[in-house]
Amino acid sequence: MLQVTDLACMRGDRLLFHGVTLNLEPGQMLRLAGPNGIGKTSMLRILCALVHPEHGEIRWHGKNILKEREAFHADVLYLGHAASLSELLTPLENLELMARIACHRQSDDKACEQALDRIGLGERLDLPCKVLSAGQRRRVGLARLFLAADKPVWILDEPFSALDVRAVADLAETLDEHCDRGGLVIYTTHQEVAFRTPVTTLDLAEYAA
Amino acid sequence: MLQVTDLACMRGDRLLFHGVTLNLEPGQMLRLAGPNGIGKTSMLRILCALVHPEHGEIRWHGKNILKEREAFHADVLYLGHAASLSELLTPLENLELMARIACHRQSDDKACEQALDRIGLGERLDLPCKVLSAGQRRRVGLARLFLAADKPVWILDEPFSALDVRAVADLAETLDEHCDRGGLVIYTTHQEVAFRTPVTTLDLAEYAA
Amino acid sequence: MSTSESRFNLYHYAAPQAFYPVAGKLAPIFAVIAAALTLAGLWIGFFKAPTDAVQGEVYRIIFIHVPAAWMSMFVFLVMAFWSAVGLAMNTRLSALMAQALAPTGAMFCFVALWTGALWGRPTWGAYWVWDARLTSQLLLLFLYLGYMALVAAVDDPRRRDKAGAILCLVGAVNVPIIYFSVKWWNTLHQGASVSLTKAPSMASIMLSGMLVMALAAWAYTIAVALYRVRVLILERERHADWVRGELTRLGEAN
Amino acid sequence: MNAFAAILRRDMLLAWRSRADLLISLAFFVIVGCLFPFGVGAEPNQLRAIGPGVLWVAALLSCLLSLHRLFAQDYQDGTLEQMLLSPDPTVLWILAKVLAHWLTTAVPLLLITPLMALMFDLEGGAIQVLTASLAIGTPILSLIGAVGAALTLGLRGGGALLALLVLPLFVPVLIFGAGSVDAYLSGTGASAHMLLLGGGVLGSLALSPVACAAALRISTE
Amino acid sequence: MNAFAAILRRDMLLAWRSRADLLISLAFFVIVGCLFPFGVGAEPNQLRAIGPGVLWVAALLSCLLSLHRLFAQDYQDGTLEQMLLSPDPTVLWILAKVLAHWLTTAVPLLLITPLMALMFDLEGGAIQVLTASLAIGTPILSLIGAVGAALTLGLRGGGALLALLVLPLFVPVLIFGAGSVDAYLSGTGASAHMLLLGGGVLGSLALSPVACAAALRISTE
Amino acid sequence: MKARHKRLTLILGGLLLLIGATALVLSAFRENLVFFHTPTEVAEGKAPTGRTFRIGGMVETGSIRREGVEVHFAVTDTARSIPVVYSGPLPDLFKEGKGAVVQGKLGTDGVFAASEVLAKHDENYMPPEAQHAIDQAQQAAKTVQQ
Ligand code: HEM
Ligand SMILES: Nc1ncnc2c1ncn2[C@@H]1O[C@H](COP(=O)(O)OP(=O)(O)OP(=O)(O)O)[C@@H](O)[C@H]1O
Ligand SMILES: Nc1ncnc2c1ncn2[C@@H]1O[C@H](COP(=O)(O)OP(=O)(O)OP(=O)(O)O)[C@@H](O)[C@H]1O
Ligand SMILES: [Mg+2]
Ligand SMILES: [Mg+2]
Repeated sequence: MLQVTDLACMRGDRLLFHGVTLNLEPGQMLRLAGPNGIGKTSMLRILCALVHPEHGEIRWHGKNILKEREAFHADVLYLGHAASLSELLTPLENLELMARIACHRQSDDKACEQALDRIGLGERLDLPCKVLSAGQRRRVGLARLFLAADKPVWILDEPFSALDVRAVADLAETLDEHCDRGGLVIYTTHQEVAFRTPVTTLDLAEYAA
Repeated sequence: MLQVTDLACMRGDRLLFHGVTLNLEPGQMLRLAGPNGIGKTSMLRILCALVHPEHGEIRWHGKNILKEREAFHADVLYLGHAASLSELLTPLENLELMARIACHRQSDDKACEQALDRIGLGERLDLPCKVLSAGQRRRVGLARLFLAADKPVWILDEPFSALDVRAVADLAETLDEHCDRGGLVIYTTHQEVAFRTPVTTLDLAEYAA
Repeated sequence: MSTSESRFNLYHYAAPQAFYPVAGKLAPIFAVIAAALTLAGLWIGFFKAPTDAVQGEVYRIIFIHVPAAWMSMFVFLVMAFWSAVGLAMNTRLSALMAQALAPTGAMFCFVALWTGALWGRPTWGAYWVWDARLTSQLLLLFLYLGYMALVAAVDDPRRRDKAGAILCLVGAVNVPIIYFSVKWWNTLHQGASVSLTKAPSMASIMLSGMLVMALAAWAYTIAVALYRVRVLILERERHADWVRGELTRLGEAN
Repeated sequence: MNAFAAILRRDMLLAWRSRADLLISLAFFVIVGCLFPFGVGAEPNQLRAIGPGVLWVAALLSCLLSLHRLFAQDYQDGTLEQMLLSPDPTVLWILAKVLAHWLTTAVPLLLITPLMALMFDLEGGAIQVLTASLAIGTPILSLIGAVGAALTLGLRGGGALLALLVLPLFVPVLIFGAGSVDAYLSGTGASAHMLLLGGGVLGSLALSPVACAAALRISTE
Repeated sequence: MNAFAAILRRDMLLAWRSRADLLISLAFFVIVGCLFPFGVGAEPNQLRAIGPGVLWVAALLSCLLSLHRLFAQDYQDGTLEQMLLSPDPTVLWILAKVLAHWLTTAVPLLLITPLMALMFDLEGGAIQVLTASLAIGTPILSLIGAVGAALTLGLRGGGALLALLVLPLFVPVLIFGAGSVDAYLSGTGASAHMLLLGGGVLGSLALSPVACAAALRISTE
Repeated sequence: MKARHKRLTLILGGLLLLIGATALVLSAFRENLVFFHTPTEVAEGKAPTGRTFRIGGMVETGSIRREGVEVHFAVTDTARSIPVVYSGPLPDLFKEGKGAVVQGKLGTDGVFAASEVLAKHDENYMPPEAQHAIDQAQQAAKTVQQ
């Protein structure tokens, strides 16, 4: 489904990793591992076509993602380090905007409210995101997961950071469900989190230059 | 040493917690716990006199910290959620600036370089902080700990987030050492981290309004 | 780490709550005084006071222009006073007082500018000149507008109070400049007719009309400020029990 | 069109959220306009001569001040990344952002321009020409400015030098915009100037979103 | 003094790292200045009459444009918080920041002012007076502006709100600054204006850091 | 203690600055900052030549003379007087013996060509009868003096 061939990534004049070859199938869960600064975030951004790789290519259903960018983006959900929130908008408004931009199947008020409720922000709907706590901001972004069941590929950069223990368990369950329904999850984290789905780990340190 | 009396915190028109009374002694390690949004960050900011509490007072060596702000700040090191880095400066320049501002005893080039080396950024000295990875940015901030042995109070907001497993263990050891030499550490985290020093936990959920 | 019983009382600053009913009682009284004085002042000004020897009838703008100009400066000083009190003593009510006064001050400032311009045309021969008095008065209007914009732009109540207070204190330097501008510089605007240091250079009946109007402006300002501060108090303390009670009472009254 | 509508709506909402904001940028325009009489002195003939130029400069500045915010916020909080990941064409939502920018900053200025022009003692016909030139000229500023804003995102050195090139691009707009009033007053008629400005709008409408999209991709890489 | 020196050094370093920003505000000054001969028509008498005013307005605006950057970046990345936690007196490092702002934005303008003044056909003595008035007047702008920047930190529409707040306080500076050249040309001599500006510098030097410190504490709360 | 020391120095420094500021401002006011120049200043050559400026003073009694659209009059500060020529509407309060501020250029012939004339009145307000009484009193005083 998602084929990565001989991928290499360079930042500045430093080669971060090279020779990464992968073949990811539906229902799989891939964890990118490795110490700080090894290139996990860089790799995720390459995987969703935000950054050009130094070498190698990525094919989605056989098509190069850089060439068929818009078609690929219709199938991908990416949550980066940053929360992607407009400080002055409420969680609901932010979520709706994101859902619309990403063309999620469900993006109406109702669905968004439910998603926020499930992520545990039900009562904070009318505050601007600026005043939310670190964990609450993270949750607003994560609420998109409940609207994006139709996007097969989820790419998540440290989704567990700033979350409290309850929320970590809930999120793990959500990711498991996505794999159950045939989705593909690629994520990074430095925490140990337990999943039902078997996790493939790619240790980038092995590919470091 | 640090006495907190009947502290209450209000954000917007919401009372976050109230009635927190504490007495912290040298060598103690205090963990603020509680779910996302309960008010941990807010409490830390009150503890270092960045925010006025709604009620109650905090005394350091018997003196109200809001009245004797400068004397108190000479004894405190605070690392917040945000990394406090200037994107365009190198780690070394950033660290030096912070050390100077905070009037750390050691703030010369040499000491800063050593500190960065100990935190594992030895080879990244000439890059602007903008291009560093999340964990590396965090480390630049944490490097200050090695320069601040003379500041008795360390207040750390989620210091472990974004760090890899090795770094987490190292940091825990550093905090332990600070307690050993009679320092006081107040921190929050959602991860489980093992310390040598016995940790007092204050669950803010018990004081929630 | 004791979970000691908290003596914490959320709305322990009783001042706004205590002041609310007082303001409610005083406001109508001042409103009535203002109305009465205005009528009296206008009557003196337009029927009793004689024509001016130089300017003829047009000088009667004085009965509006001067009280408005005085008030516009004075209100800013009062706002600065409340701001200083608020910053120094950390009382909530004082910032609310300053905020309640601002629109009235801006209104008077605008009126002074407007009537001054209208008056300038027939007397000086120009609506507007850039002399020191007129320029500094225009700046006062901008300061009022800036204050109101700043207060409106800040969401957090505590920050709003303090930010407004600082602007107020900084802006207050303009007021003495307005007042003394006619002394310090050659201006087209006339010098003071009434001052503490010399006898008024004005027929006494004219003077009394002007003073009555000035008192009316005072009473009006106080009344409006009290009404407005009541609204601000309700808004600020909307989660307190007593406000809920008050709101239901108001709701039933309608 | 999903992203276009959503982003237009969001940007308008952000502007609406702080209703005072529109008033503030208006006040800025007014105050900058008032500054020139302070600095230059207030002789009516002189005021009349510099009036159109001053108002054009004031409009340009107020546009410039707000342009800075066009992408910066979205870039910093990561929203821009998400927009670039949208399955909808990039140029579409860039147009949405530029349109929202123009609607919230330029249109209020247009409404108050006649009043300001009166302050500078301009006469009726000149006021109409001035307002028209602003109405046609300001979209060019927003469009060109967007490219500059995209280029200056996060880049420094070479990229920011390119941004310097954008400021000079504003100058022709200014010259023709302010010049149109002079042309009208001198009796030659302003239509040539207006046509030029109109051409500018169409040209920049065609080119700037594409350039902007490319610039954004580079800036976020 | 630890913090003062460190922050001054850092801000200068940052300015150097992002030289393009400096160039932009310099370019802005030059462009606003150059625009007038275009917009107003190049009649020497008129140019000479409006020259000092235009250059003063341009300098004021270019200062205003850079003011919002004074604390914004530090606020967003949390450095400001750390500065507020410094054991050194707050007013000291605020002075360092303001000084750095003045050195990096106003001084380049001062250096280029004589050139610009030649464009407006001013004569030697007038150029000297103009440059001197700018040299004494711009620190006031930076000092007062810092208070405005601190007050509007993190507010939406910050740039425009900032302009609205500080412009009334800038206007007297502008009047006396531009007025000094007139006074010189009219033969009365500019010394009274200079003395007033000097008084303004000392007064704002005494008051503005205190107000600024208070404003920063509120804004970061 | 050290912190208190620092604070004291800062407060002292601030006070010194403020004192300096007041001193400068006060000495500035001893020089003149003007909306208009007086005829004496003009006569002494303190006013600009070849540029627009304003002169202020009294309209000299008996000096107003109309020639077609042009009005000729003189502005005086009792010591000196400057002849002025102007064409255009005059404010109602423009009268002989009353204050006026005129804007324009001083010609080489010593005649001030005005582009704008403003009336300046003083701070006295009184009914016509009182004014009349005062005028008469002054007249009487003058006669007595003579
Ligand atoms: C737009 C134009 C004008 C503005 C902004 C203005 C502003 C002011 C201000 C601020 C004051 C109060 C200051 C004080 O008490 O000394 C004042 C007072 C006064 N103004 Fe005006 N004025 C304007 C035009 C005029 C005109 C055209 C006249 C008369 C022809 C006039 C006559 C007076 C008088 C009589 C006072 C009272 C002075 C006193 O007794 O203290 N003003 N004006
Ligand atoms: N211009 C450059 N020159 C040299 N190295 C660079 C440059 N830009 C980025 N890098 C390096 O590239 C790496 C980027 O790492 P990335 O953010 O992908 O790490 P990561 O694996 O996500 O780390 P973390 O666990 O801390 O999030 C960093 O080590 C950074 O120092
Ligand atoms: N203006 C406001 N009105 C109501 N609630 C507010 C306002 N501002 C902040 N809050 C709330 O105050 C709380 C601040 O929490 P704080 O950042 O201290 O949480 P935290 O315990 O650090 O959480 P986390 O674990 O997510 O970091 C949040 O719940 C936030 O929603
Ligand atoms: Mg990463
Ligand atoms: Mg937190």
